[in-house]
Amino acid sequence: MPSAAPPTARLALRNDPSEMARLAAWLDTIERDWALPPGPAHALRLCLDEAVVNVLTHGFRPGQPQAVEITLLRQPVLTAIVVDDGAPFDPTACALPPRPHTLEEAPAGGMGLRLLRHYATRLTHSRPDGRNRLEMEFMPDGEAPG
Amino acid sequence: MPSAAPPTARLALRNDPSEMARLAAWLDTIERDWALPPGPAHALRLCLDEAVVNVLTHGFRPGQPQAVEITLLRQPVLTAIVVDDGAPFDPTACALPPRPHTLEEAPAGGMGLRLLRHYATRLTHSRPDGRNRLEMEFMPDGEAPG
Amino acid sequence: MQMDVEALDGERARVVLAGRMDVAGTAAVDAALTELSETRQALLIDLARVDFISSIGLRTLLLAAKRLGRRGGRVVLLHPAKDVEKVLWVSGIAELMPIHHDADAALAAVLA
Amino acid sequence: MQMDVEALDGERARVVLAGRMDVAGTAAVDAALTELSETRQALLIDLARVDFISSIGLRTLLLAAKRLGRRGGRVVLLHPAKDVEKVLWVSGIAELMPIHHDADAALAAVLA
Ligand SMILES: Nc1ncnc2c1ncn2[C@@H]1O[C@H](COP(=O)(O)OP(=O)(O)O)[C@@H](O)[C@H]1O
Ligand SMILES: Nc1ncnc2c1ncn2[C@@H]1O[C@H](COP(=O)(O)OP(=O)(O)O)[C@@H](O)[C@H]1O
Repeated sequence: MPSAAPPTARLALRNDPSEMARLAAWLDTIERDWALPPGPAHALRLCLDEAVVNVLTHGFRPGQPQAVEITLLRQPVLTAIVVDDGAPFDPTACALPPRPHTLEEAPAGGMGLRLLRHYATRLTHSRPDGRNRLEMEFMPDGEAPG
Repeated sequence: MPSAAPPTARLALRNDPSEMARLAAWLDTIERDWALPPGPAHALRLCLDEAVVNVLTHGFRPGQPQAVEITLLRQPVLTAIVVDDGAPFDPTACALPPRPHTLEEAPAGGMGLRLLRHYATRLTHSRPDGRNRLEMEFMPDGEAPG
Repeated sequence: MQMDVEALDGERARVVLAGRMDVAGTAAVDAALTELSETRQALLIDLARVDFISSIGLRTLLLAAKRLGRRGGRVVLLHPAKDVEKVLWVSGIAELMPIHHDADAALAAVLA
Repeated sequence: MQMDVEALDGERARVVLAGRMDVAGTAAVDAALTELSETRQALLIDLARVDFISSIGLRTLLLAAKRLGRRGGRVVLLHPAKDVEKVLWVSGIAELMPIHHDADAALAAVLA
Protein backbone atom coordinates (compact mmCIF):
# COMPACT_ATOMS: atom_id res chain seq x y z
CA MET A 1 0.00 0.00 0.00
CA PRO A 2 1.60 3.30 -1.00
CA SER A 3 -0.32 5.30 1.61
CA ALA A 4 -1.90 4.85 5.02
CA ALA A 5 -4.59 7.48 4.42
CA PRO A 6 -8.09 6.12 5.03
CA PRO A 7 -9.98 5.22 1.85
CA THR A 8 -13.27 6.70 3.12
CA ALA A 9 -14.36 9.89 4.87
CA ARG A 10 -17.77 10.92 6.10
CA LEU A 11 -19.36 14.22 7.13
CA ALA A 12 -22.91 14.96 8.29
CA LEU A 13 -24.25 18.51 7.97
CA ARG A 14 -27.32 19.98 9.63
CA ASN A 15 -29.98 22.15 8.00
CA ASP A 16 -28.14 25.41 8.63
CA PRO A 17 -26.31 27.70 6.19
CA SER A 18 -23.33 28.00 8.56
CA GLU A 19 -22.60 24.33 7.89
CA MET A 20 -21.11 25.28 4.51
CA ALA A 21 -17.99 26.59 6.28
CA ARG A 22 -17.59 23.22 7.99
CA LEU A 23 -17.79 21.54 4.58
CA ALA A 24 -15.02 23.81 3.22
CA ALA A 25 -12.76 23.16 6.22
CA TRP A 26 -13.36 19.41 6.00
CA LEU A 27 -12.36 19.45 2.33
CA ASP A 28 -9.11 21.26 3.23
CA THR A 29 -8.20 18.34 5.49
CA ILE A 30 -9.15 15.69 2.93
CA GLU A 31 -7.25 17.43 0.11
CA ARG A 32 -4.10 17.45 2.22
CA ASP A 33 -4.42 14.02 3.85
CA TRP A 34 -5.35 12.28 0.64
CA ALA A 35 -2.88 14.32 -1.44
CA LEU A 36 -5.51 14.85 -4.12
CA PRO A 37 -4.24 16.03 -7.52
CA PRO A 38 -5.37 19.60 -8.39
CA GLY A 39 -7.88 18.72 -11.15
CA PRO A 40 -10.07 16.26 -9.23
CA ALA A 41 -9.63 18.28 -6.00
CA HIS A 42 -10.99 21.39 -7.71
CA ALA A 43 -13.88 19.53 -9.33
CA LEU A 44 -14.76 17.82 -6.03
CA ARG A 45 -14.85 21.10 -4.12
CA LEU A 46 -16.89 22.81 -6.79
CA CYS A 47 -19.46 20.03 -7.12
CA LEU A 48 -19.88 19.63 -3.36
CA ASP A 49 -20.35 23.38 -2.90
CA GLU A 50 -23.03 23.34 -5.60
CA ALA A 51 -24.81 20.14 -4.60
CA VAL A 52 -24.88 20.79 -0.86
CA VAL A 53 -25.94 24.44 -1.04
CA ASN A 54 -28.78 23.34 -3.33
CA VAL A 55 -29.99 20.80 -0.79
CA LEU A 56 -29.87 23.39 2.01
CA THR A 57 -31.50 26.10 -0.10
CA HIS A 58 -33.98 24.25 -2.27
CA GLY A 59 -34.36 20.79 -0.79
CA PHE A 60 -34.85 21.50 2.92
CA ARG A 61 -37.65 23.34 4.68
CA PRO A 62 -36.42 26.11 6.99
CA GLY A 63 -36.11 25.06 10.60
CA GLN A 64 -36.74 21.34 10.01
CA PRO A 65 -34.27 18.86 11.56
CA GLN A 66 -33.02 17.56 8.21
CA ALA A 67 -29.51 16.37 7.32
CA VAL A 68 -27.09 15.89 4.42
CA GLU A 69 -24.54 13.13 4.66
CA ILE A 70 -21.44 13.19 2.50
CA THR A 71 -19.26 10.14 1.92
CA LEU A 72 -15.98 10.34 0.03
CA LEU A 73 -14.31 7.32 -1.50
CA ARG A 74 -10.80 7.55 -2.75
CA GLN A 75 -10.69 4.29 -4.71
CA PRO A 76 -11.07 3.09 -7.43
CA VAL A 77 -11.88 6.64 -8.48
CA LEU A 78 -12.47 9.71 -6.32
CA THR A 79 -16.22 9.67 -5.59
CA ALA A 80 -18.54 11.82 -3.50
CA ILE A 81 -21.92 10.48 -2.40
CA VAL A 82 -24.41 13.03 -1.10
CA VAL A 83 -27.49 11.66 0.68
CA ASP A 84 -30.27 13.96 1.89
CA ASP A 85 -33.81 13.70 3.21
CA GLY A 86 -35.01 16.85 1.43
CA ALA A 87 -37.45 17.19 -1.46
CA PRO A 88 -37.01 14.56 -4.18
CA PHE A 89 -34.77 16.11 -6.84
CA ASP A 90 -32.70 14.63 -9.68
CA PRO A 91 -30.09 17.15 -10.89
CA THR A 92 -29.12 14.92 -13.80
CA ALA A 93 -32.60 14.95 -15.33
CA CYS A 94 -33.86 18.51 -15.62
CA ALA A 95 -33.21 20.75 -18.62
CA LEU A 96 -30.55 23.40 -18.14
CA PRO A 97 -31.51 27.00 -18.72
CA PRO A 98 -29.98 28.49 -21.88
CA ARG A 99 -26.82 30.53 -21.62
CA PRO A 100 -27.82 34.21 -21.48
CA HIS A 101 -26.15 36.52 -24.00
CA THR A 102 -26.73 39.87 -22.35
CA LEU A 103 -26.50 41.08 -18.78
CA GLU A 104 -30.10 42.29 -18.75
CA GLU A 105 -31.48 38.87 -19.68
CA ALA A 106 -29.21 36.93 -17.37
CA PRO A 107 -31.06 35.32 -14.47
CA ALA A 108 -29.13 35.48 -11.20
CA GLY A 109 -29.03 31.72 -10.82
CA GLY A 110 -29.24 28.44 -12.60
CA MET A 111 -25.48 28.08 -12.97
CA GLY A 112 -25.03 25.42 -10.29
CA LEU A 113 -26.48 22.46 -12.16
CA ARG A 114 -24.53 23.38 -15.29
CA LEU A 115 -21.28 23.36 -13.32
CA LEU A 116 -22.18 20.12 -11.54
CA ARG A 117 -22.83 18.36 -14.82
CA HIS A 118 -19.70 19.73 -16.42
CA TYR A 119 -17.22 19.01 -13.65
CA ALA A 120 -18.37 15.60 -12.44
CA THR A 121 -17.05 12.96 -14.82
CA ARG A 122 -20.05 10.83 -13.86
CA LEU A 123 -23.23 11.87 -12.09
CA THR A 124 -26.01 9.51 -11.00
CA HIS A 125 -29.09 10.05 -8.89
CA SER A 126 -31.25 7.48 -7.12
CA ARG A 127 -33.83 7.42 -4.30
CA PRO A 128 -33.05 4.55 -1.91
CA ASP A 129 -35.14 4.59 1.30
CA GLY A 130 -36.98 7.73 0.24
CA ARG A 131 -33.84 9.89 0.20
CA ASN A 132 -31.87 11.57 -2.58
CA ARG A 133 -28.57 9.84 -3.31
CA LEU A 134 -26.28 11.72 -5.66
CA GLU A 135 -23.10 9.95 -6.69
CA MET A 136 -20.41 12.05 -8.36
CA GLU A 137 -17.18 10.73 -9.82
CA PHE A 138 -14.00 12.71 -10.44
CA MET A 139 -11.64 10.76 -12.63
CA PRO A 140 -7.96 11.58 -12.35
CA ASP A 141 -6.45 13.24 -15.42
CA GLY A 142 -5.36 11.11 -18.26
CA GLU A 143 -7.06 7.92 -17.11
CA ALA A 144 -9.98 8.53 -19.41
CA PRO A 145 -11.30 6.32 -22.14
CA GLY A 146 -11.04 8.01 -25.54
CA MET B 1 -48.34 35.32 -38.36
CA PRO B 2 -45.23 37.46 -38.20
CA SER B 3 -43.29 35.38 -40.74
CA ALA B 4 -43.97 33.15 -43.72
CA ALA B 5 -40.88 31.00 -43.15
CA PRO B 6 -41.69 27.29 -42.96
CA PRO B 7 -41.75 25.91 -39.43
CA THR B 8 -39.95 22.70 -40.43
CA ALA B 9 -36.92 21.77 -42.51
CA ARG B 10 -35.51 18.38 -43.39
CA LEU B 11 -32.18 17.12 -44.73
CA ALA B 12 -31.05 13.56 -45.46
CA LEU B 13 -27.32 12.81 -45.57
CA ARG B 14 -25.61 9.73 -46.98
CA ASN B 15 -22.81 7.73 -45.37
CA ASP B 16 -20.05 9.89 -46.85
CA PRO B 17 -17.75 12.43 -45.15
CA SER B 18 -18.33 14.94 -47.96
CA GLU B 19 -21.93 15.26 -46.78
CA MET B 20 -20.73 17.45 -43.87
CA ALA B 21 -20.25 20.35 -46.31
CA ARG B 22 -23.85 19.95 -47.41
CA LEU B 23 -24.96 20.14 -43.78
CA ALA B 24 -23.01 23.39 -43.28
CA ALA B 25 -24.47 24.97 -46.42
CA TRP B 26 -28.00 23.90 -45.46
CA LEU B 27 -27.58 25.52 -42.04
CA ASP B 28 -26.50 28.78 -43.72
CA THR B 29 -29.84 28.87 -45.53
CA ILE B 30 -31.86 28.02 -42.43
CA GLU B 31 -30.08 30.60 -40.31
CA ARG B 32 -30.90 33.29 -42.83
CA ASP B 33 -34.44 32.23 -43.75
CA TRP B 34 -35.49 31.63 -40.17
CA ALA B 35 -33.60 34.70 -38.87
CA LEU B 36 -32.24 32.68 -35.97
CA PRO B 37 -30.79 34.68 -33.06
CA PRO B 38 -27.00 34.25 -32.68
CA GLY B 39 -27.00 32.18 -29.47
CA PRO B 40 -29.31 29.35 -30.57
CA ALA B 41 -27.90 29.49 -34.13
CA HIS B 42 -24.39 28.92 -32.83
CA ALA B 43 -25.45 26.12 -30.48
CA LEU B 44 -27.47 24.44 -33.26
CA ARG B 45 -24.53 24.48 -35.69
CA LEU B 46 -22.13 23.20 -33.07
CA CYS B 47 -24.36 20.37 -31.87
CA LEU B 48 -25.24 19.24 -35.39
CA ASP B 49 -21.58 19.24 -36.45
CA GLU B 50 -20.76 17.09 -33.40
CA ALA B 51 -23.74 14.73 -33.55
CA VAL B 52 -23.65 14.09 -37.29
CA VAL B 53 -19.88 13.60 -37.61
CA ASN B 54 -20.13 11.09 -34.75
CA VAL B 55 -22.78 9.10 -36.57
CA LEU B 56 -20.72 9.09 -39.78
CA THR B 57 -17.46 8.25 -37.98
CA HIS B 58 -18.51 5.96 -35.14
CA GLY B 59 -22.06 4.85 -35.91
CA PHE B 60 -21.85 3.81 -39.57
CA ARG B 61 -19.84 1.04 -41.19
CA PRO B 62 -17.69 2.20 -44.11
CA GLY B 63 -19.33 1.73 -47.47
CA GLN B 64 -22.75 0.69 -46.16
CA PRO B 65 -25.82 2.46 -47.59
CA GLN B 66 -26.79 4.10 -44.30
CA ALA B 67 -28.41 7.50 -43.76
CA VAL B 68 -28.83 10.30 -41.22
CA GLU B 69 -32.00 12.35 -41.34
CA ILE B 70 -32.14 15.77 -39.73
CA THR B 71 -35.39 17.54 -38.94
CA LEU B 72 -35.46 21.10 -37.64
CA LEU B 73 -38.47 22.58 -35.89
CA ARG B 74 -38.64 26.27 -35.23
CA GLN B 75 -41.53 26.24 -32.75
CA PRO B 76 -42.24 26.16 -29.86
CA VAL B 77 -38.49 26.07 -29.32
CA LEU B 78 -35.72 25.55 -31.88
CA THR B 79 -35.24 21.78 -32.02
CA ALA B 80 -33.05 19.45 -34.09
CA ILE B 81 -33.95 15.78 -34.42
CA VAL B 82 -31.24 13.48 -35.75
CA VAL B 83 -32.33 9.99 -36.77
CA ASP B 84 -29.80 7.39 -37.94
CA ASP B 85 -29.66 3.67 -38.64
CA GLY B 86 -26.12 3.26 -37.28
CA ALA B 87 -24.94 1.45 -34.15
CA PRO B 88 -27.15 1.98 -31.09
CA PHE B 89 -25.63 4.85 -29.13
CA ASP B 90 -26.98 7.14 -26.43
CA PRO B 91 -24.79 10.27 -26.11
CA THR B 92 -26.70 11.41 -23.02
CA ALA B 93 -25.84 8.31 -21.02
CA CYS B 94 -22.10 7.64 -21.15
CA ALA B 95 -19.60 9.14 -18.72
CA LEU B 96 -17.54 12.00 -20.07
CA PRO B 97 -13.77 11.69 -19.99
CA PRO B 98 -12.11 13.97 -17.42
CA ARG B 99 -10.69 17.29 -18.51
CA PRO B 100 -6.98 16.81 -19.14
CA HIS B 101 -4.62 19.21 -17.37
CA THR B 102 -1.51 18.82 -19.47
CA LEU B 103 -0.90 18.58 -23.21
CA GLU B 104 0.88 15.23 -22.88
CA GLU B 105 -2.08 13.58 -21.17
CA ALA B 106 -4.70 15.10 -23.42
CA PRO B 107 -6.39 12.56 -25.68
CA ALA B 108 -7.04 13.87 -29.19
CA GLY B 109 -10.78 13.38 -28.90
CA GLY B 110 -13.67 13.01 -26.55
CA MET B 111 -14.61 16.69 -26.71
CA GLY B 112 -17.68 16.27 -28.90
CA LEU B 113 -20.03 14.77 -26.34
CA ARG B 114 -19.01 17.35 -23.76
CA LEU B 115 -19.86 20.16 -26.16
CA LEU B 116 -23.14 18.51 -27.19
CA ARG B 117 -24.27 18.21 -23.58
CA HIS B 118 -23.21 21.73 -22.74
CA TYR B 119 -24.75 23.55 -25.68
CA ALA B 120 -28.07 21.73 -26.09
CA THR B 121 -30.50 23.09 -23.50
CA ARG B 122 -32.20 19.68 -23.59
CA LEU B 123 -30.92 16.41 -25.04
CA THR B 124 -32.92 13.18 -25.25
CA HIS B 125 -32.17 9.89 -26.95
CA SER B 126 -34.58 7.12 -27.89
CA ARG B 127 -34.64 4.09 -30.22
CA PRO B 128 -37.92 4.03 -32.16
CA ASP B 129 -38.02 1.43 -34.97
CA GLY B 130 -34.48 0.27 -34.21
CA ARG B 131 -32.90 3.62 -35.04
CA ASN B 132 -31.18 6.27 -32.93
CA ARG B 133 -33.32 9.36 -32.42
CA LEU B 134 -31.51 12.27 -30.81
CA GLU B 135 -33.62 15.30 -29.97
CA MET B 136 -31.78 18.52 -29.13
CA GLU B 137 -33.41 21.74 -27.95
CA PHE B 138 -31.92 25.23 -28.21
CA MET B 139 -33.91 27.64 -26.07
CA PRO B 140 -33.78 31.29 -27.04
CA ASP B 141 -31.94 33.51 -24.57
CA GLY B 142 -33.82 34.77 -21.57
CA GLU B 143 -36.80 32.45 -21.91
CA ALA B 144 -35.34 30.11 -19.34
CA PRO B 145 -36.86 28.96 -16.11
CA GLY B 146 -34.74 30.06 -13.13
CA MET C 1 -12.27 36.09 1.99
CA GLN C 2 -10.52 39.43 1.92
CA MET C 3 -11.45 42.53 -0.03
CA ASP C 4 -9.44 45.70 -0.59
CA VAL C 5 -10.93 48.74 -2.30
CA GLU C 6 -8.87 51.46 -3.92
CA ALA C 7 -10.49 54.51 -5.54
CA LEU C 8 -9.47 55.08 -9.16
CA ASP C 9 -11.38 58.36 -9.21
CA GLY C 10 -14.55 59.53 -7.47
CA GLU C 11 -16.73 57.17 -9.49
CA ARG C 12 -14.58 54.16 -10.16
CA ALA C 13 -12.79 51.70 -7.93
CA ARG C 14 -10.41 48.79 -8.08
CA VAL C 15 -11.50 45.89 -5.89
CA VAL C 16 -8.92 43.26 -4.97
CA LEU C 17 -10.46 40.00 -3.78
CA ALA C 18 -8.53 37.18 -2.16
CA GLY C 19 -9.53 33.74 -0.94
CA ARG C 20 -12.27 31.33 -1.91
CA MET C 21 -15.50 32.59 -3.46
CA ASP C 22 -17.48 29.57 -2.24
CA VAL C 23 -20.69 29.71 -0.21
CA ALA C 24 -18.79 30.25 3.05
CA GLY C 25 -16.32 32.80 1.65
CA THR C 26 -18.60 34.89 -0.57
CA ALA C 27 -20.85 35.76 2.38
CA ALA C 28 -17.97 37.81 3.79
CA VAL C 29 -17.72 40.15 0.78
CA ASP C 30 -21.21 40.11 -0.72
CA ALA C 31 -22.63 43.10 1.15
CA ALA C 32 -19.58 45.27 0.51
CA LEU C 33 -19.52 44.42 -3.20
CA THR C 34 -23.24 45.09 -3.47
CA GLU C 35 -22.78 48.50 -1.91
CA LEU C 36 -19.94 49.40 -4.28
CA SER C 37 -22.07 48.35 -7.25
CA GLU C 38 -24.79 50.73 -6.05
CA THR C 39 -22.55 53.72 -5.39
CA ARG C 40 -19.84 53.57 -8.10
CA GLN C 41 -19.99 53.78 -11.85
CA ALA C 42 -17.43 51.11 -12.74
CA LEU C 43 -15.52 48.40 -10.87
CA LEU C 44 -12.27 46.75 -11.81
CA ILE C 45 -12.33 43.46 -9.91
CA ASP C 46 -8.91 41.87 -9.52
CA LEU C 47 -9.36 38.10 -9.19
CA ALA C 48 -5.67 37.13 -9.23
CA ARG C 49 -5.73 35.97 -5.62
CA VAL C 50 -9.13 34.26 -5.76
CA ASP C 51 -8.22 30.59 -5.77
CA PHE C 52 -11.71 29.16 -6.16
CA ILE C 53 -15.13 30.26 -7.35
CA SER C 54 -18.47 28.44 -7.36
CA SER C 55 -21.91 29.62 -8.42
CA ILE C 56 -22.47 31.69 -5.30
CA GLY C 57 -19.42 33.80 -6.18
CA LEU C 58 -20.47 34.01 -9.83
CA ARG C 59 -23.86 35.22 -8.65
CA THR C 60 -22.29 38.04 -6.64
CA LEU C 61 -20.21 39.15 -9.65
CA LEU C 62 -23.21 38.87 -11.96
CA LEU C 63 -25.54 40.85 -9.69
CA ALA C 64 -22.92 43.59 -9.35
CA ALA C 65 -22.56 43.76 -13.15
CA LYS C 66 -26.33 43.77 -13.67
CA ARG C 67 -26.82 46.60 -11.16
CA LEU C 68 -24.05 48.68 -12.71
CA GLY C 69 -25.25 47.85 -16.22
CA ARG C 70 -28.70 49.26 -15.49
CA ARG C 71 -27.06 52.59 -14.66
CA GLY C 72 -24.78 52.51 -17.71
CA GLY C 73 -21.78 51.34 -15.68
CA ARG C 74 -19.69 48.21 -15.84
CA VAL C 75 -17.66 45.50 -14.15
CA VAL C 76 -14.29 44.48 -15.61
CA LEU C 77 -12.50 41.37 -14.36
CA LEU C 78 -8.72 41.16 -14.10
CA HIS C 79 -6.48 38.06 -14.37
CA PRO C 80 -8.45 35.15 -12.96
CA ALA C 81 -6.41 31.96 -12.41
CA LYS C 82 -7.00 29.13 -14.92
CA ASP C 83 -9.44 27.16 -12.75
CA VAL C 84 -11.42 30.30 -11.97
CA GLU C 85 -11.49 31.51 -15.57
CA LYS C 86 -12.70 28.11 -16.72
CA VAL C 87 -15.63 28.30 -14.29
CA LEU C 88 -16.41 31.80 -15.63
CA TRP C 89 -16.64 30.38 -19.16
CA VAL C 90 -18.48 27.14 -18.39
CA SER C 91 -21.10 29.02 -16.38
CA GLY C 92 -21.60 31.64 -19.10
CA ILE C 93 -20.48 34.61 -16.97
CA ALA C 94 -17.45 35.22 -19.19
CA GLU C 95 -19.79 36.16 -22.04
CA LEU C 96 -21.39 38.88 -19.97
CA MET C 97 -18.43 40.92 -18.74
CA PRO C 98 -14.90 41.56 -20.04
CA ILE C 99 -12.00 39.51 -18.66
CA HIS C 100 -8.51 40.96 -18.98
CA HIS C 101 -5.14 39.48 -18.18
CA ASP C 102 -3.28 42.70 -18.67
CA ALA C 103 -3.63 45.30 -15.91
CA ASP C 104 -3.25 48.28 -18.28
CA ALA C 105 -5.88 46.98 -20.68
CA ALA C 106 -8.26 46.34 -17.77
CA LEU C 107 -7.71 49.83 -16.41
CA ALA C 108 -8.36 51.33 -19.84
CA ALA C 109 -11.59 49.30 -20.08
CA VAL C 110 -12.85 50.46 -16.70
CA LEU C 111 -11.95 54.10 -17.31
CA ALA C 112 -13.38 54.13 -20.86
CA MET D 1 -11.32 28.05 -44.70
CA GLN D 2 -8.33 30.22 -45.48
CA MET D 3 -4.88 30.11 -43.99
CA ASP D 4 -2.03 32.62 -44.28
CA VAL D 5 1.44 31.91 -42.96
CA GLU D 6 3.98 34.58 -42.15
CA ALA D 7 7.46 33.72 -40.86
CA LEU D 8 8.39 35.44 -37.60
CA ASP D 9 11.90 34.04 -37.84
CA GLY D 10 13.34 30.81 -39.26
CA GLU D 11 11.69 28.70 -36.57
CA ARG D 12 8.52 30.50 -35.71
CA ALA D 13 5.48 31.50 -37.71
CA ARG D 14 2.27 33.43 -37.41
CA VAL D 15 -0.71 31.57 -38.86
CA VAL D 16 -3.85 33.54 -39.67
CA LEU D 17 -6.93 31.38 -40.02
CA ALA D 18 -10.25 32.59 -41.41
CA GLY D 19 -13.61 30.90 -41.80
CA ARG D 20 -15.35 28.06 -40.03
CA MET D 21 -13.36 25.36 -38.28
CA ASP D 22 -16.15 22.80 -38.62
CA VAL D 23 -15.78 19.33 -40.14
CA ALA D 24 -16.06 20.67 -43.67
CA GLY D 25 -13.79 23.69 -43.16
CA THR D 26 -11.03 22.17 -41.04
CA ALA D 27 -10.24 19.58 -43.71
CA ALA D 28 -8.92 22.43 -45.89
CA VAL D 29 -6.24 23.53 -43.39
CA ASP D 30 -5.49 20.40 -41.39
CA ALA D 31 -2.60 19.09 -43.52
CA ALA D 32 -0.89 22.49 -43.76
CA LEU D 33 -1.17 23.08 -40.01
CA THR D 34 0.13 19.60 -39.30
CA GLU D 35 3.15 20.25 -41.49
CA LEU D 36 3.89 23.56 -39.77
CA SER D 37 3.68 21.87 -36.39
CA GLU D 38 6.28 19.34 -37.57
CA THR D 39 8.71 21.84 -39.07
CA ARG D 40 8.51 24.93 -36.81
CA GLN D 41 9.33 25.47 -33.18
CA ALA D 42 6.42 27.76 -32.23
CA LEU D 43 3.19 28.88 -33.86
CA LEU D 44 1.16 32.00 -33.16
CA ILE D 45 -2.32 31.13 -34.40
CA ASP D 46 -4.50 34.17 -35.01
CA LEU D 47 -8.15 33.14 -34.60
CA ALA D 48 -9.72 36.60 -34.94
CA ARG D 49 -11.37 35.72 -38.24
CA VAL D 50 -12.46 32.21 -37.29
CA ASP D 51 -16.19 32.58 -36.77
CA PHE D 52 -16.93 29.06 -35.61
CA ILE D 53 -15.10 26.08 -34.13
CA SER D 54 -16.30 22.57 -33.30
CA SER D 55 -14.40 19.58 -31.94
CA ILE D 56 -12.76 18.77 -35.27
CA GLY D 57 -11.11 22.20 -35.25
CA LEU D 58 -10.16 21.85 -31.58
CA ARG D 59 -8.59 18.51 -32.42
CA THR D 60 -6.42 20.10 -35.12
CA LEU D 61 -5.22 22.80 -32.71
CA LEU D 62 -4.64 20.25 -29.95
CA LEU D 63 -2.66 17.87 -32.15
CA ALA D 64 -0.47 20.74 -33.38
CA ALA D 65 0.19 21.79 -29.77
CA LYS D 66 0.91 18.21 -28.68
CA ARG D 67 3.36 17.68 -31.55
CA LEU D 68 5.16 20.96 -30.85
CA GLY D 69 5.09 20.29 -27.10
CA ARG D 70 6.93 17.00 -27.54
CA ARG D 71 9.80 18.93 -29.16
CA GLY D 72 9.76 21.67 -26.51
CA GLY D 73 7.84 24.07 -28.75
CA ARG D 74 4.44 25.68 -28.36
CA VAL D 75 1.20 26.97 -29.85
CA VAL D 76 -0.13 30.37 -28.74
CA LEU D 77 -3.67 31.45 -29.68
CA LEU D 78 -4.55 35.05 -30.46
CA HIS D 79 -7.90 36.85 -30.00
CA PRO D 80 -10.62 34.27 -30.54
CA ALA D 81 -14.14 35.71 -30.82
CA LYS D 82 -16.43 35.19 -27.78
CA ASP D 83 -18.26 32.14 -29.19
CA VAL D 84 -14.99 30.53 -30.21
CA GLU D 85 -13.26 31.26 -26.91
CA LYS D 86 -16.20 29.80 -25.01
CA VAL D 87 -15.87 26.55 -26.96
CA LEU D 88 -12.13 26.52 -26.15
CA TRP D 89 -12.94 26.71 -22.44
CA VAL D 90 -15.90 24.34 -22.34
CA SER D 91 -13.92 21.69 -24.23
CA GLY D 92 -10.89 22.06 -21.97
CA ILE D 93 -8.49 23.19 -24.74
CA ALA D 94 -8.08 26.63 -23.14
CA GLU D 95 -6.35 25.00 -20.19
CA LEU D 96 -3.73 23.44 -22.43
CA MET D 97 -2.44 26.39 -24.45
CA PRO D 98 -2.23 30.14 -23.83
CA ILE D 99 -4.90 32.44 -25.24
CA HIS D 100 -4.04 36.09 -25.71
CA HIS D 101 -6.17 39.03 -26.73
CA ASP D 102 -3.27 41.38 -27.12
CA ALA D 103 -1.08 40.92 -30.20
CA ASP D 104 2.10 42.13 -28.49
CA ALA D 105 1.64 39.81 -25.52
CA ALA D 106 0.98 36.90 -27.89
CA LEU D 107 4.09 37.68 -29.90
CA ALA D 108 6.18 37.85 -26.74
CA ALA D 109 4.77 34.46 -25.66
CA VAL D 110 5.59 32.81 -28.96
CA LEU D 111 9.10 34.30 -29.14
CA ALA D 112 9.89 33.53 -25.47
N1 LIG E 1 -31.58 19.73 -4.07
C1 LIG E 1 -32.57 20.37 -4.71
N2 LIG E 1 -33.85 20.21 -4.32
C2 LIG E 1 -34.85 20.82 -4.97
N3 LIG E 1 -34.68 21.63 -6.05
C3 LIG E 1 -33.42 21.84 -6.49
C4 LIG E 1 -32.32 21.22 -5.85
N4 LIG E 1 -31.20 21.60 -6.53
C5 LIG E 1 -31.60 22.40 -7.51
N5 LIG E 1 -32.94 22.55 -7.51
C6 LIG E 1 -33.74 23.35 -8.47
O1 LIG E 1 -32.97 23.56 -9.65
C7 LIG E 1 -32.80 24.96 -9.89
C8 LIG E 1 -31.45 25.24 -10.53
O2 LIG E 1 -30.42 24.99 -9.59
P1 LIG E 1 -29.01 25.70 -9.78
O3 LIG E 1 -28.57 25.49 -11.19
O4 LIG E 1 -28.08 25.21 -8.72
O5 LIG E 1 -29.29 27.26 -9.61
P2 LIG E 1 -29.81 28.12 -8.38
O6 LIG E 1 -29.65 27.30 -7.16
O7 LIG E 1 -28.91 29.32 -8.43
O8 LIG E 1 -31.24 28.46 -8.71
C9 LIG E 1 -33.01 25.62 -8.55
O9 LIG E 1 -33.43 26.95 -8.66
C10 LIG E 1 -34.08 24.73 -7.93
O10 LIG E 1 -35.36 25.07 -8.42
N1 LIG F 1 -23.04 7.99 -32.99
C1 LIG F 1 -22.15 7.22 -32.32
N2 LIG F 1 -22.15 5.88 -32.47
C2 LIG F 1 -21.28 5.11 -31.80
N3 LIG F 1 -20.37 5.59 -30.93
C3 LIG F 1 -20.31 6.92 -30.72
C4 LIG F 1 -21.20 7.80 -31.40
N4 LIG F 1 -20.91 9.06 -30.98
C5 LIG F 1 -19.89 8.96 -30.09
N5 LIG F 1 -19.53 7.67 -29.93
C6 LIG F 1 -18.48 7.17 -29.00
O1 LIG F 1 -18.24 8.16 -28.00
C7 LIG F 1 -16.86 8.56 -28.04
C8 LIG F 1 -16.72 10.04 -27.69
O2 LIG F 1 -17.28 10.84 -28.72
P1 LIG F 1 -16.81 12.36 -28.87
O3 LIG F 1 -16.88 13.00 -27.53
O4 LIG F 1 -17.60 13.00 -29.95
O5 LIG F 1 -15.27 12.27 -29.25
P2 LIG F 1 -14.53 11.66 -30.53
O6 LIG F 1 -15.54 11.48 -31.61
O7 LIG F 1 -13.52 12.72 -30.83
O8 LIG F 1 -13.90 10.38 -30.04
C9 LIG F 1 -16.39 8.21 -29.44
O9 LIG F 1 -15.00 8.02 -29.50
C10 LIG F 1 -17.16 6.94 -29.72
O10 LIG F 1 -16.54 5.84 -29.11
